[in-house]
Amino acid sequence: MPDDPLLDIRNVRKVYGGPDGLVALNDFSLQIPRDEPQIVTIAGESGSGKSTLANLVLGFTKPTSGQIVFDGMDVGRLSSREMAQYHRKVQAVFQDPFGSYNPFYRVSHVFDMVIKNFKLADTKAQAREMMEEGLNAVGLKGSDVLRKYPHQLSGGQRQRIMMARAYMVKPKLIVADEPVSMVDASLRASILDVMMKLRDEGGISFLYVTHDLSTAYQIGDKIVLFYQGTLAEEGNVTDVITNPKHPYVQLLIDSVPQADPTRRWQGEIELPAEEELRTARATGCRFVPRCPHAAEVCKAALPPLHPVGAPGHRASCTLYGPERAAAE
Amino acid sequence: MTEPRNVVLKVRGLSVFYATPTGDVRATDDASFDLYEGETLGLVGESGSGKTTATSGILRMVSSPGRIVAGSVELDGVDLLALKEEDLRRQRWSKLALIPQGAMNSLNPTMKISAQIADVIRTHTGKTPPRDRILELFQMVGLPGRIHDMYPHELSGGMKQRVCIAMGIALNPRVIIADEATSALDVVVQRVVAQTMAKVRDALGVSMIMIGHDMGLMAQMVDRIAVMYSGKIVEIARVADMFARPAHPYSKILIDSVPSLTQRQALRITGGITHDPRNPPKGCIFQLRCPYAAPQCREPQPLREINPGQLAACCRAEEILAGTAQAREIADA
Amino acid sequence: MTEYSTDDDVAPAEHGLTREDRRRARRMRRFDNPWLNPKLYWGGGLLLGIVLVGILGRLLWDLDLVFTGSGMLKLPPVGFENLRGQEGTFANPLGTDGAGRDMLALIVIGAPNSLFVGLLASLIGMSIGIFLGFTAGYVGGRTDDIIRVLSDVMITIPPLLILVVFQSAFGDVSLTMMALLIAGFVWQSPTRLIRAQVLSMKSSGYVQMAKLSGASTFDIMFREMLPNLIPYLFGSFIANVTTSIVTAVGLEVLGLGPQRVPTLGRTIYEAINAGALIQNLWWWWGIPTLLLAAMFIGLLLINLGLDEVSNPRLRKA
Amino acid sequence: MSSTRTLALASAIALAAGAGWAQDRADTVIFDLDRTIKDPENFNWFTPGTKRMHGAHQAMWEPLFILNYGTGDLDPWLATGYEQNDDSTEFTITLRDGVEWSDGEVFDADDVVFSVGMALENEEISSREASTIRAQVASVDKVDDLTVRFTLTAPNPRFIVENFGVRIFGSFLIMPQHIWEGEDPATFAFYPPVGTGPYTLSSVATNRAIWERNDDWWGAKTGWMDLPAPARVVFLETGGEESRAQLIAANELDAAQSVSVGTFEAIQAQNPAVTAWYPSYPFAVSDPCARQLEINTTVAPWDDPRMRRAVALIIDRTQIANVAAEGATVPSRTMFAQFGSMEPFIAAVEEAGLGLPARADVEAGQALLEEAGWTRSGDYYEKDGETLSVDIHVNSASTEYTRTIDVVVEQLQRAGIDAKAVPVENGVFWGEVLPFGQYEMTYSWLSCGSVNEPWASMGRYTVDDVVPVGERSPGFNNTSRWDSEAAEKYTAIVKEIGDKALNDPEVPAMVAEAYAYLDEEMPFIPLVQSFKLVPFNTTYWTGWPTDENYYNHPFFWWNSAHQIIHNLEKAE
Amino acid sequence: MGRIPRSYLINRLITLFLTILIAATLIWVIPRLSPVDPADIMLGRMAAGAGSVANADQVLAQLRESFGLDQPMIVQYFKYLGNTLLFDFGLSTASFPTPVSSLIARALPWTLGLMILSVVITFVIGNALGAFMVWERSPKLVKVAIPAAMVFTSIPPILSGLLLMWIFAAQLRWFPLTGAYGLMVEPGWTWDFALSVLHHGFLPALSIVIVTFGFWALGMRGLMITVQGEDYVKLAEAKGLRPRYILYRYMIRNAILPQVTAFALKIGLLIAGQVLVERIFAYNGMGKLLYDAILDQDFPVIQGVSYVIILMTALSVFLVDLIYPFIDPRIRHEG
Repeated sequence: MPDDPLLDIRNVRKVYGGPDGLVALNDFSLQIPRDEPQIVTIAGESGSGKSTLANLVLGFTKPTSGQIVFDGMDVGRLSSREMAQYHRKVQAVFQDPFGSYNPFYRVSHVFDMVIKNFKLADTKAQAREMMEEGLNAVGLKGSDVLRKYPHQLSGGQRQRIMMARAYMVKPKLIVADEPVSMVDASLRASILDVMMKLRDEGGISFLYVTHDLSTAYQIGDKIVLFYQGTLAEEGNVTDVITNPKHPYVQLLIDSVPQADPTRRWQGEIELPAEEELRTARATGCRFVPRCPHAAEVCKAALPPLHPVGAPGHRASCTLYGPERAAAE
Repeated sequence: MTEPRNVVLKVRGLSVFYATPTGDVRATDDASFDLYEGETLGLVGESGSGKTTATSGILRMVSSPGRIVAGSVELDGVDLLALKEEDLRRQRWSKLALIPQGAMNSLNPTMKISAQIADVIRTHTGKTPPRDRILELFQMVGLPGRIHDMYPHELSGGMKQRVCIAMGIALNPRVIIADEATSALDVVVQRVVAQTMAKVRDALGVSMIMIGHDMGLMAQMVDRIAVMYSGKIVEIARVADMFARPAHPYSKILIDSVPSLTQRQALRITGGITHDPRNPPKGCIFQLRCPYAAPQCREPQPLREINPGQLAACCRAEEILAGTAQAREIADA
Repeated sequence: MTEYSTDDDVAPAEHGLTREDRRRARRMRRFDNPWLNPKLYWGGGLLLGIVLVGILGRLLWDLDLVFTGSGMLKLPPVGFENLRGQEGTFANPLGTDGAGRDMLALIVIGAPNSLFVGLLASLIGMSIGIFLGFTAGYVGGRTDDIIRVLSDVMITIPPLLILVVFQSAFGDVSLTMMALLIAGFVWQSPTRLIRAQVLSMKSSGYVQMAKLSGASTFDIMFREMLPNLIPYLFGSFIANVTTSIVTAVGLEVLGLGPQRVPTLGRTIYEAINAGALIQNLWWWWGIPTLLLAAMFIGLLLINLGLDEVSNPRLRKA
Repeated sequence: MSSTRTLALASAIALAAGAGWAQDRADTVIFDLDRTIKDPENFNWFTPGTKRMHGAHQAMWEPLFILNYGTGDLDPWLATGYEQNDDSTEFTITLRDGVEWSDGEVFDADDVVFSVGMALENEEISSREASTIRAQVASVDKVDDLTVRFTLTAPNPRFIVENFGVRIFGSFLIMPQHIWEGEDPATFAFYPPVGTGPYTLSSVATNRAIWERNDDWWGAKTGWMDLPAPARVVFLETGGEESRAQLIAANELDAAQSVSVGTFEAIQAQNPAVTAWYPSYPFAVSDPCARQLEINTTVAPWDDPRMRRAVALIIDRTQIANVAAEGATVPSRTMFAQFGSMEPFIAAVEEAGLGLPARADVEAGQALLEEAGWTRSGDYYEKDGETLSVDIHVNSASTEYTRTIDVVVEQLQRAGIDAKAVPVENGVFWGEVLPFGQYEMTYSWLSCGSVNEPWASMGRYTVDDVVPVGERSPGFNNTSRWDSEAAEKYTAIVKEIGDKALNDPEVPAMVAEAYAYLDEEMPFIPLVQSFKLVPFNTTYWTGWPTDENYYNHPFFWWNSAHQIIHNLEKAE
Repeated sequence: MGRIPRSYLINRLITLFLTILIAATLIWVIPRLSPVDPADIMLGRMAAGAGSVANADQVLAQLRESFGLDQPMIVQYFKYLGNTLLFDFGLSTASFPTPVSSLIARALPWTLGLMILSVVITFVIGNALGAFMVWERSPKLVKVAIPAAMVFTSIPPILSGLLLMWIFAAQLRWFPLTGAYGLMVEPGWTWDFALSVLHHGFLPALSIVIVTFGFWALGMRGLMITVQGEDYVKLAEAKGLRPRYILYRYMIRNAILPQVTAFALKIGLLIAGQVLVERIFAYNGMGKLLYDAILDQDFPVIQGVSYVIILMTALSVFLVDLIYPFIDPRIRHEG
């Protein structure tokens, strides 16, 4: 299994705006195994680099350095024809279910495009059957939605149709970029449920990009947490959520408002002024200005990933490595 | 639990309709509730539920094609909806302040931060506030003094939101309405801002209405909670009661849909279809999506007291509380 | 403070509707379709009217009356009397100008000519704009820089001046030539607009979806992006028609522009030169001015309508 | 701002600006100026670009003589008379005694000799009058303080009228030696200017010049002439027909530049005090440049005189007068401008059975075409499979020009000639089309020149001036390139006329003899007289020149306007 | 905001320079594409005035020399560029030998005066109308003003000028018919003169104002509607601020910003539109100068006037770009 992963992200780095520009993603590596479909959660605040990663995996931007290899293809070096082939295997669902539709066309356009360009069907009837099948997988009927315009559907419906579209391509990986953050709470479950179903029944892996740790905890298998373009902590989702190690992740999980009036936030936290955050981008651990455990050694270099218990559970923090002890 | 408290804001039968060529959309329909002195009331609902419209109604700021059809909003016994425009203007902010949603766009981009706080003070007190007063307000919400001469675009989202809080408390109002005040922020910043808000609220003893869709945040912040669905208030209860034993099926769905961070559990999916807002079903507004819909739901469902302090608009509330309600007793219409 | 939205998360219920309900729903959809905009129709109607004057006039009226001396001089429209006490006749229902040309024939030929210059100039300008705008927005980089600086520079140069220089140097030009010249100055704003729109659309969800669906660059540009640009393109086109007509009329009123082809501007120029105002020959300058006004109001209404199509906020106000 | 307040403000400003002006108005005469005074502080008339029609040569600089268009005589002004030798190569002018410059210096023969000398010695001064002097004068001498003698390079009986008689527009103006001495005549600005006239410059800006009466004027002192009645003369730029019409209707202008008949009627309807040359239709006076259709005689088929005559017969000149000039002018009887002083020559031509009828004779014209081998087939005449067609170039600067050609084109079309108008820019027309012969036919007025004798016009079509197409016609003469046997005979007679004295009784007969060749071959077709409808306002001033009060023509922008100003009287 | 980064300044200066260079080249090249020899035109004009010219060839050669037409094109071009930069546009052909620069110098103040007067009035009235049209509290009358305003916009300025002249000068006699100041008023720094200039400038300015304010009104309306929907305006209302204060400080202040840029761009067009108005009112500014030059085919003057107008436009755009950050704190100059 580790020999030939489905998706292999190798030391990928993305810098915007020249060599001294903003480091959106810093030397990141990740593997998704081929024969064990997973929902891998990529989590972090806005600006943490998680959307950059999604765009890199989808081939929308090219890495500044490093490689993304999918099924033997180097995603950063695909010709436009190869890119189309690649997209047969890697699909996406985006945050804004409305924006994903071209308002000029009826809903069926999103299916027609895929069928036409990927030559999925030979006849109209076959195409129709495929659409129906895809829609059934997300609990919708073609006659209800296909002839409508996107604005005539509800947000939940729109997002489920997007799932159906991705499913119809029968990809091996779906990048789901915040698929539920713009959907009402009472409808979220139906979309998350589709994701789990596609993983379990369709054998499709997901890169689930989100800022919402709760849903990640509910459906995810593995989780990767970013802080300002750097990986803070990764591991099995249960391990990370129930037993966070990185001070940032701890703060993050502590800050999620619990739907339980008896368990309210304890204590107050301070936010540093913006300037300090900005200067912190240069070297060392990005979290230093806000970290209660910050030490000089944290400013020297970006801490490597240290194993912190359960297999695969690792955190980028000097608290768990030898450098801290050495410094003290 | 039943200590007698003063009602600061009394909303009765507030209805705000939006005109369309084919009839009115009942964005807020016959909403009634009380806000007690010093308490925080949560107003939750999903998009389109009418919670923001209700706020506009309370502030009497409904813009065309909407209009306030009926109701009264009594602030300390004065009906805001009946006031002359100039009198209403004087009441605004000095009595009833607003912390808006999306502070990103709620500050005038061409005015300095301090000027935007100063102008409201000057308008209502007739005096230009000294610099110290502004700095004091900044301090209360944890903002550095150096932003005094800055422009909004120079601040981060969290800071702007705190500027709005500082602005809201500038005149020690009786009531503050916080409309989704933290929903655009990242989790950690959201917590900081929400806690700042709570701290200021407690320090000033001001009453507050928090509008939002995040049940988690409500659980953290409010004393009582009102749930809206499609323009109607379907349940009002103390926050503990609401989370422990919701009496309205929609409240129950909302609470159940919040994913937990403490235990993994199967996702609970609600079916049914939302109705056309221009053409609501007769009777209970929720019947098309309700898992417990029954023939008697075709009758209008007024808000009624189920338990002391807990009101719900459901004929089967008792059954639901008792856990004996049978699912889906009518076929889809 | 979001506005109350009726189109998010609310799917119209389609069940159990009576026929009356369905009819109402249909009407509602028409309201929801922004293209069914009264301003658009009134504006379009006005322009169509002018085109109709051109077409019907050619069929029903003797256009040879446009020649000098084809009627009495300075005859008033039917039902009026001029300073010399002559009354209008049905031979020249709108009167004649100072050279005895029939006003109706002048207008039948002149009004469509003026519109033609505007439309042609704008069409050419738009084509250049679409090409350069898409190139700049989609290709980006150095190409984008060059196009942007060029259009910035050209926006600064007042077209009328260059045209004045050109016309003084060359004398008579044809309508088409004038349209071509004007076109050289109306491509900048569509270029800018399209470039900006293409840039923002490039990262939009549906363009990404199209990429993910294996769509070619051509498909993305012309099947995904272009249809959504239609309101903007159309709006920009209409605005450019207005600019082009204003520029053309400006030249004509200066006595430049085509010398021999009747246009509204040329007619006004001749009227003014001949002292039509003091002679109370109101039909001579008034009728072309009125037609120009109708043309501009038509264009304005279309533009306002288009604004409302692409910006729903305007629909209320 | 409320409308009442606007009104109040407006009237307040109006009052402030207008105070005190009302009584001055009655003493002021305001003339129309149809152009901007580009360089108001330059009074060097030697440089091109007219720097004198804003009053300088109407009120300040006086000519030696003024040609009277009614009588054909030269009215003496600064000069009292002249004598010439038999072969017209030597002219002696006698100056008036007692003339003074406005700065008090005496005007005498030295000034004349000095001024002419400047023109002779400075090649670079290029005003038309100066270059004419340079071309004609061999030397100039002072005989005594009041006598000057000119020796010419060639015989020229018209020397005085051409150069010092205000024949057309201006005359060679004498400048004060005591100021110009030592200055470079090409660059000297001559500001403030000095002249001998009864007015001195009071103020000048780009849009107006104001002249105040010099009550110490020499003419009044010597008793030669009374002081003119207006205390002040203003030349005001008006800007276009519409505004000049409104100004004169509103009594803010006393004399306006030419307007159209319709405009004049409208002015009169508003203000009956406004008059013109004739009290009623057609109102206008003739201009010295009659209009004609110039034909390039080198281009087939128009190299055939029959073809040219055919066109002349087809054209209905009365319709041109009615449509293009709104009836304000008449068809030309001959090539000459129809002034009183030209009448003997015109009559001589007509008596010889020459000249053109007012109406067309299309059939006769068509017969000529057929005689030349053309046959009508459908709309047009054809010969050897070619349609008979002609391009007529027309200067697009004025609607009068384009309209006339429109009418001509229509007439030719109806008669079976596929004529087409080719409008060209003013500069192209004068710069390329006319002088280089780049046309088939064109609308022009190149037989312009004669106002009291026939030679000036006739002399422009001699074979001496023929150049091939593509070369510049000298002085715009004979642009038709008329060069045939007839033309040579014509030239011989015209040369003879040129050598005769101005009022030699043999001349009319010779004119008729020469005209026969012209009439036979038609290198150009006289069309209509040109007209000037010059409105005068009698509200404040009377004594304007009219047909009944014909002391001279009414062109107040000419050097002859001194006469008009002296004739003005305050209205009762 | 505030400080202008050098790279931005350099960038803008390059654009400015390019604009001027391209414009200067265009107005030089275009007349030379024409088949007509400018010296011939000059001679032709002499002939047009008098019917004939003596010594034509000699005069022509002289003219060619004085206009430098005997030199190779490329030399002429660079000489032209060099001279133009120094505001030396050569000699007018129509009023030879007056330098074009002195003609422009004499006309420029009048045009600037009239333009500033009309532009400021138009800008203020147009934007105010546009703002009031959107403002909820403005009277109904204002809200129907826009179609009326747009009718005027379709009128060529020359007609509006003539109509105004007809009504207010010829019929009502409130204002003078022509000129830039009273006949008997001497130019100078006196009250009489100033009043006279205002009195004379009113109608020309008004005829420009009534045909252009609709443009601003319409633009402002669109901007105001956008601003009206902004959250900060709604919050301002919730703050109980006085409506007028909201209108000025929160709405107009933000809506007007793009209009300022448009203003700079419009300056060139305004002068072009002023040409005919100046002509009919005999107002001796650049417009009149240009108009006469067109009639006279006086290319040095046409070039000079065009160049100055383009320079003014380019400079005003440049200046507005530079000061923009001071009026809109959101904008930062990017390098």
